[in-house]
Amino acid sequence: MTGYIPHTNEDIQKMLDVIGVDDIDALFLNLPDAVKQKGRLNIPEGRSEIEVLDRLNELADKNTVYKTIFRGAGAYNHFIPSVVSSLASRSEFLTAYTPYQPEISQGILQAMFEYQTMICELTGLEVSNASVYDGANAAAEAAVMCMTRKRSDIAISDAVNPQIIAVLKSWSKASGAQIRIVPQVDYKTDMDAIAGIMGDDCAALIMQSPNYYGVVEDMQQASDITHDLGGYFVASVNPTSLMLFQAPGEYGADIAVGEGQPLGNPLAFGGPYLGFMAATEKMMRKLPGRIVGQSHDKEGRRGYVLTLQAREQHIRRERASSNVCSNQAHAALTATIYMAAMGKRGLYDVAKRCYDNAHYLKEQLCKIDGVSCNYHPFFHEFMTSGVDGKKLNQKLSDQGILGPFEVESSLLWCTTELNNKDDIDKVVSIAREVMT
Amino acid sequence: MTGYIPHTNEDIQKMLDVIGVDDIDALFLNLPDAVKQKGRLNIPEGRSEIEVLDRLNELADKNTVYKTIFRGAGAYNHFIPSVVSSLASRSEFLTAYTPYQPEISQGILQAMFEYQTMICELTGLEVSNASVYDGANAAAEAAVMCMTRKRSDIAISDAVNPQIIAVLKSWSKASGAQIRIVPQVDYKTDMDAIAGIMGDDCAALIMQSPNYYGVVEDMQQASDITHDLGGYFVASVNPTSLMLFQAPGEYGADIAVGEGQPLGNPLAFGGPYLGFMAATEKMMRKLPGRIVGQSHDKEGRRGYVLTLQAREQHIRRERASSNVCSNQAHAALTATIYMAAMGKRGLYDVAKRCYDNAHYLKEQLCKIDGVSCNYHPFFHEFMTSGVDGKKLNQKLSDQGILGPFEVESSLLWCTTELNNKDDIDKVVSIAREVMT
Amino acid sequence: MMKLIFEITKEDRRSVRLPMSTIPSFNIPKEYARGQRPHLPEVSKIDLVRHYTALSLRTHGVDNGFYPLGSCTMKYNPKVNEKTASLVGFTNIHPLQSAQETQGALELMYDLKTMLCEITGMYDMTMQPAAGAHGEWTGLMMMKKYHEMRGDTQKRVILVPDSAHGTNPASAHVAGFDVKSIPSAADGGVDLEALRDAVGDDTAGLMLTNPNTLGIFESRIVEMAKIVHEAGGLLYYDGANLNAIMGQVRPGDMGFDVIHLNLHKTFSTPHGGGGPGSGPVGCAKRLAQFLPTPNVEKKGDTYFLQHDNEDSIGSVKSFYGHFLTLVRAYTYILSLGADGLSDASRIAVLNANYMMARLKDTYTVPFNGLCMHEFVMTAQKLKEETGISAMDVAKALLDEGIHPPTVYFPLIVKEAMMVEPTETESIETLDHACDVLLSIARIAKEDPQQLHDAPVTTVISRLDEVEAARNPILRYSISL
Amino acid sequence: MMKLIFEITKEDRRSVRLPMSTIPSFNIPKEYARGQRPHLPEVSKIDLVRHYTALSLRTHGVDNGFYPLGSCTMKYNPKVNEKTASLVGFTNIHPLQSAQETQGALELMYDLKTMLCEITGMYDMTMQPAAGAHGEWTGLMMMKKYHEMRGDTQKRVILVPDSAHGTNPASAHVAGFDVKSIPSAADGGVDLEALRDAVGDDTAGLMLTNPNTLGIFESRIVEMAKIVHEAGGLLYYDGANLNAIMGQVRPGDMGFDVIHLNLHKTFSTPHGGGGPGSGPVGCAKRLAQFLPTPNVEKKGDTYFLQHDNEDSIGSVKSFYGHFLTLVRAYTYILSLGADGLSDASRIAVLNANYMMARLKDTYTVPFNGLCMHEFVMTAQKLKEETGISAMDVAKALLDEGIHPPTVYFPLIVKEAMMVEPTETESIETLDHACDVLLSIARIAKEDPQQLHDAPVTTVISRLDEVEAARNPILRYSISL
Ligand SMILES: Cc1ncc(COP(=O)(O)O)c(C=O)c1O
Ligand SMILES: Cc1ncc(COP(=O)(O)O)c(C=O)c1O
Repeated sequence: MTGYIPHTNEDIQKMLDVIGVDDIDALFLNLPDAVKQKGRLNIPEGRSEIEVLDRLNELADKNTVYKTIFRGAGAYNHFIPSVVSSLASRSEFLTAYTPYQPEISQGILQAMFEYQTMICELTGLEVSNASVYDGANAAAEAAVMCMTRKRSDIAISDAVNPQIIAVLKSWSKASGAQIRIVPQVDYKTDMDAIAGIMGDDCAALIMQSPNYYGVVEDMQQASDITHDLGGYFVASVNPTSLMLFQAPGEYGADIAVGEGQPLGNPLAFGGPYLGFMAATEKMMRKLPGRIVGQSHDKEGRRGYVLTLQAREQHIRRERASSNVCSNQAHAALTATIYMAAMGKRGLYDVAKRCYDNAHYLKEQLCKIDGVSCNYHPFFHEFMTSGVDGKKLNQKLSDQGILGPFEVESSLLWCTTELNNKDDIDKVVSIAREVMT
Repeated sequence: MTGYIPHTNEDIQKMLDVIGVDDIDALFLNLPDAVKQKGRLNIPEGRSEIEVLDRLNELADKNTVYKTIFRGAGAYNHFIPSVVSSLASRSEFLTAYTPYQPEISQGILQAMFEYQTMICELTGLEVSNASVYDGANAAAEAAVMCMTRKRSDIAISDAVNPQIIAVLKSWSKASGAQIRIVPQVDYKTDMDAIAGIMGDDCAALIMQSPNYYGVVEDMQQASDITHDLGGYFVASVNPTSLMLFQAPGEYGADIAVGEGQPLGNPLAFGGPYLGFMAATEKMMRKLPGRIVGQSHDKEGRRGYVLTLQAREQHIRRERASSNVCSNQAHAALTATIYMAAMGKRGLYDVAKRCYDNAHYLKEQLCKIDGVSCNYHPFFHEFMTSGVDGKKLNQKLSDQGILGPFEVESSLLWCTTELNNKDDIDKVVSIAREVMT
Repeated sequence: MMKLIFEITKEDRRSVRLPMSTIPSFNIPKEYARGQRPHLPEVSKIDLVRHYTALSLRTHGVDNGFYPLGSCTMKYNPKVNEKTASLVGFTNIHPLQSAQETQGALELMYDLKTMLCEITGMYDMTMQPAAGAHGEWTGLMMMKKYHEMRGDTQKRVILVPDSAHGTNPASAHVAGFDVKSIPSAADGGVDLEALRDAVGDDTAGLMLTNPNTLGIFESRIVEMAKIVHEAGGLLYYDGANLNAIMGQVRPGDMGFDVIHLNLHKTFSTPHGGGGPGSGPVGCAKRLAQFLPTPNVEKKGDTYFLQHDNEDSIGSVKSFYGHFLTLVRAYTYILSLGADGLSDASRIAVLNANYMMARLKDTYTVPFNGLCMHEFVMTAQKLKEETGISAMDVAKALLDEGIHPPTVYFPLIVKEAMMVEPTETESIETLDHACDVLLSIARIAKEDPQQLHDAPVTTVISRLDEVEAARNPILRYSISL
Repeated sequence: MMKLIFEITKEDRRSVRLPMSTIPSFNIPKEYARGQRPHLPEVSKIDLVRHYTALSLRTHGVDNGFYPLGSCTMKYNPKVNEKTASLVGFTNIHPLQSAQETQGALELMYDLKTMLCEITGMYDMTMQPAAGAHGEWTGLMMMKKYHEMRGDTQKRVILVPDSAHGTNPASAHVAGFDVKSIPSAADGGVDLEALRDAVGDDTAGLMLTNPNTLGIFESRIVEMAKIVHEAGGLLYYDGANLNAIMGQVRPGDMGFDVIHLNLHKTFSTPHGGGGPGSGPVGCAKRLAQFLPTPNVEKKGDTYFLQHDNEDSIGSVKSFYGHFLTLVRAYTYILSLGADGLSDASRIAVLNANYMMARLKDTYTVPFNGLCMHEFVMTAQKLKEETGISAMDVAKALLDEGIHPPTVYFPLIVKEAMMVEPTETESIETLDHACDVLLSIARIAKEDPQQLHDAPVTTVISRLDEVEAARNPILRYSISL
């Protein structure tokens, strides 16, 4: 037998005897002949592990790996302590599934409970689920949570990550709800436009801060406006930034969502990442996806279970408001261990280092003749214009540096704690070269 | 606090209070002032994990890693299935020590018991210990096992790996025993010389097969001669080769030793590897190092313990014949998992592939004008002469191939299952180029 | 009692540090600054390691024992998959690097989709969806768009057999369809008459997994396809059960127009305690234009992401899917190849039939005949006779180190236990599980209380789930 | 009962395959061919994984809980060490590649030896020895050679305190010396008078660990050194206890001429269930010429292996030492730096004194005063009063998930329990262990039988060790 099959020929014979058929083909007699597969699948023969590793190494080697990265735009190059993957890759965690049997799944359940607690702490909100697919889907799920018969349209700032807007638009086609775009001015949501666009029939406003361009938005003001209009305020946030900047709970957001990748998950060409969601207690029963709750056994021992399952698809079927089944458990576990490893002070240091590095870089870049910047508050990403992005990125690449992301004719820069002064000074001097 | 220390300042204060001293310095008052260290150690300041990884990556990158290797000479480039390190690196195995408390160490004890069984199976002998430092030290320990007051000298073939001979010589300086070298003729031990050299006062003859030059020796004959002279016969063997070639037990060896590296341990610039040792039951109580035995608990459940400890240094102290304490447990565990993963047939296939590849390579090389080979039976290593090694190795290196090892003016080639026909043909054609 | 990480936290403990920096500190503008810092844990390295190691030891995975959780395909997760998925050339590439710099990643995705298309008989495929349910939604949105583009605006109904997995009706609902349930026939398959009655002008499509959730192959699939297609509807294949049919029959050949796969089931990527999964969606040619953007394409020898596609339903996810999960599935398919995949299905079916044969006299099987890769049995009779429910049987299995089957699903079978052994389990493992199940049935008669009390060897006994839902405690309250 | 891998073996099962080969098959010469193939296991991948995973779960490591095994320094093993030791640039280099191709490896070894020399106050060092005992032997062989080269052939005696670790006298014996034991004084240190009496023309040297195995610093070390040196002997430092003194006092400055280190203790490389360790040997300048070959050296910016050294004792091992273990130790030293190493020792000493302070009223401490990084307490009084021995206490600790201290060592203390908490343990962990030990002492009085029966929570209870030694079963007998 090929593959990972333990059966010897004798085993197979013995099993066929017990079943009472002559051969394995007999087990497939229900398959209509007309559609049954005739030949072999047209895919290559199975390979040995040696060959498989050769092939995968060959593919991996075809990708350019940068040690120094100044690109973010939704995926962030953070340091992941070795301990995180050592622990997360324990095979018990990897090879378990959704903890339907809590008595032999207390470990993963407790880890999820810790995750929910950490997300609540980060966002300043009261309840969290155990993750959804990614930050964009988290935003879309949040939108669904806010919709009612009367208020089904969703307003979203044009300064939100375009991928989130795109996913939200795909989602909106399901319900026919309209997506109303609140314009931006100079990379910042136009606060004055919110009321006019939302009117009194919008379910929610979704804002992102720091937004796609890195700008820290005036979330308090946007939240107040939205609430005055009777809508829900949904904040899409970068988790790292919450160590420094106002938490959604502090400015009155009803729901906070975000992309959890920065919390210990690698860039990995875009996935798997995780979407986190937190909300006020009032919205608890509208949260989609898995939720872990605390309980106790007969002996009164504390334990954890999947709870509020009445919301979920397997119970509610076509009346469920979300279809989420498998979520991002392992990515959330990784985020949990990452947050525990970094700790309160460590994660603060990361955020502050991101911040300082970005501010230093911007300060230096803006000194270069011909480079223009805006002066909104920002976290670790910012825009510059005036530089030839193609040329700059080519030069940076030659030096082993992944440069900023080109957004139309401008550049979106990002720094994290993994950039240091030498790198930054080098980038600035290359930018200076390009400008002269 | 720096490093991996969990103490807060408060903790330290509390502990000092309980101890009843004012500060930590007070705990070091017993140290004579005259010798106490005054300043800081002159080593760099501690670095963050980011910096440490940078530095270690930098060092690793300075080494040339060859994908294709035709060099052996004591360290063999075998395929190690992913499952081996996944399992061996389970942190319970890594962070445990010698199983002094069997009740919480049944896992590692059982694995060692399995290891001993596998080594017995491979060597065809009756008892095995749980590993010693490496193949060379295993040979030296075997020599010690054979020595008596009357017979203390050790004969060893000149065709044994020179590193083993070197270590044996270092060992011999301890006891003053003489090492008598049995000469080789054309890379094979001179059978006719054995009797003359050993006489009737030699404790043992140590032979290696396949020997340093790859040649499969006539171990049966050597064993018979040795026994006729009243000496012990010690066989140093390559474990992989035992899938194809006569086992030490089959030709009557009293002790078999060898380097266990080929059993799933990486090249790793020479270590850690492991020395294995097996012997006849008669010599059981002379075996050095840790030995695991089967026992049972009160309820009659089968279990494993360190046994025959009366032989060991911690009981016998200056009357112990070996000082081994820490051994190569984890390398032996790795070897155990490797042998279980490869299995009876898999390891046979590896051995046969090594063999076929080497024979094909030799056949091809010997066809080249000016290359000379000998025609002794061999496993996966063989000698050629007539080629300019420096030149050849440079050319091979340019093609990403680590060529044969230069032994004086000849070349010692090795193939394993990781070499394929394309590689071999390429090497042959490069060799042909060099010869013209 | 196992402490929470917050309960071993101590102010000022820390375990990770950053390098020194020579960059000056910049102030955070006060009006945007956070008030109180979040109370994240503060623990030492050794306590961190012990804590999560201990949690892992309170978690049962495939590596710990048999896990015949029906519909979830808990097969062996090869370690080589983890090795390839951790290659730096995969883990450390930014999703917004140029195509030129990520040819290896794109080639892998393209190769994988080509092979998955071949396995399923589909024309094209997207790798974007994050899981099975997400794939369902994606596929349904494509179906919706298809009908819309043809002006078939009345096609608002998705038909779903009553045996279907909960995600099917839920996805249809979330995709904005109305859901109509189709009853099963006496043989466990879809009732053709009922299907004929249900289809109409409003039929957007039928969602089906085949074999269905009873583990029974819908042998009338060709007729079913005809009925639905004739009504202008589309056939959606829930690929959760592909493990039964690889190399035996292809959904495309059965008449399915859209399909999602669960890479975390059939293709051996680990389930990770509940995810991440990956739910690629394949489709017939006439639906290909609706696939989400971006999709990976090849031109000459070059791979690229096609972002422009006017008719696409748009993006369903950030970036391009669960890339590292794709790496694992790709590794698996390369390892098995055509014959290996076919063998996997054949032995999966053999294993299920073997267990069924050994158990069916004790635990009733509601539908006669052979099963495919899984089967449903019921504890109903047992319950009537002894009071022992499927849940009790499940808990008793825990005490033997065996993960129970899926219980109480599918909903159409009372006291259901859905058993999916998978092909990677040996006859010895199956025999042991059968022996245990048979002995539980005996104990049910002799000493039912013992089973009501189960599990007793676990770190905790049965938990009060009602209380948990009534008074939800969803986070630890950090008191300072 | 946990099966052996041989008991789950089945003919023809296999889990690893090689690539196809187009190379012809060559015959094995009959006269050399093996008769019967060895009966290695034949198991499937999933069974292999479950088997060794299950064995790991029956093994207690530092990651599972407190492990205060005296003299073994069971400190936290950083995960980053494992990461650096698995870099392909280290794992996949052949030891017989040229120096030019292995500059990174050589630089690491050179850097490491330089730092270790600085930490110990030694002039030069070899990385070759495989473990502590191997280092002892190596150092002793150097001492032997030193005397020989000076013509001091009468120097055949190594002095060893009666508190010394068993490897010290054993190594001296194996190195061909005679061993003379030196009694301890009332304060636990070496008795100076006894030492004076013992030294003589035949004194080759004194082996000592300082702090000694009682955890007591030999404060008369300067005098001791003088006595031995004046007799023409050398001072050997058993570095197993270096964890007490890094950055506080250097063996070289105390007068030691030769030293071995246990990288697997002080320098945090994992113990691996009993090894591999690593036992570098350092020495004063006058002994450097005797170091084993090859040794790593630097010339300009280039590192190389010096194979030629006429006076060397020769090789003590294949190749150059446990390279990957060196990588881990190097990673550790870089992480901690000068202050970190000093802190490690200071906190190790603090932790030991704290535990001793909490326990000494209950478990007698045979020698008064402060201890260094470990201390020895005794259950002797407890045994007299209650019948509960050190072994019983140890087994009772197992039931609490705590690895017991080293018991019955050093030999000079009856019912000894040697406690080494290490610096990586928090006050909470120490307090918990102290509470458990104190409660065991209480139970000893109230219900000694409970302790005689311990452990009860482990997978097996106390094993019959006598029987194991009397009728040794050292391998599984494969019956076919
Ligand atoms: C039949 C069936 N369909 C769909 C799904 C949903 O897949 P996922 O959990 O990946 O969203 C499942 C998973 O349990 C399933 O069993
Ligand atoms: C004091 C002392 N010396 C020497 C040794 C021997 O070290 P190794 O086990 O590495 O050979 C030990 C180890 O237990 C020890 O504690």
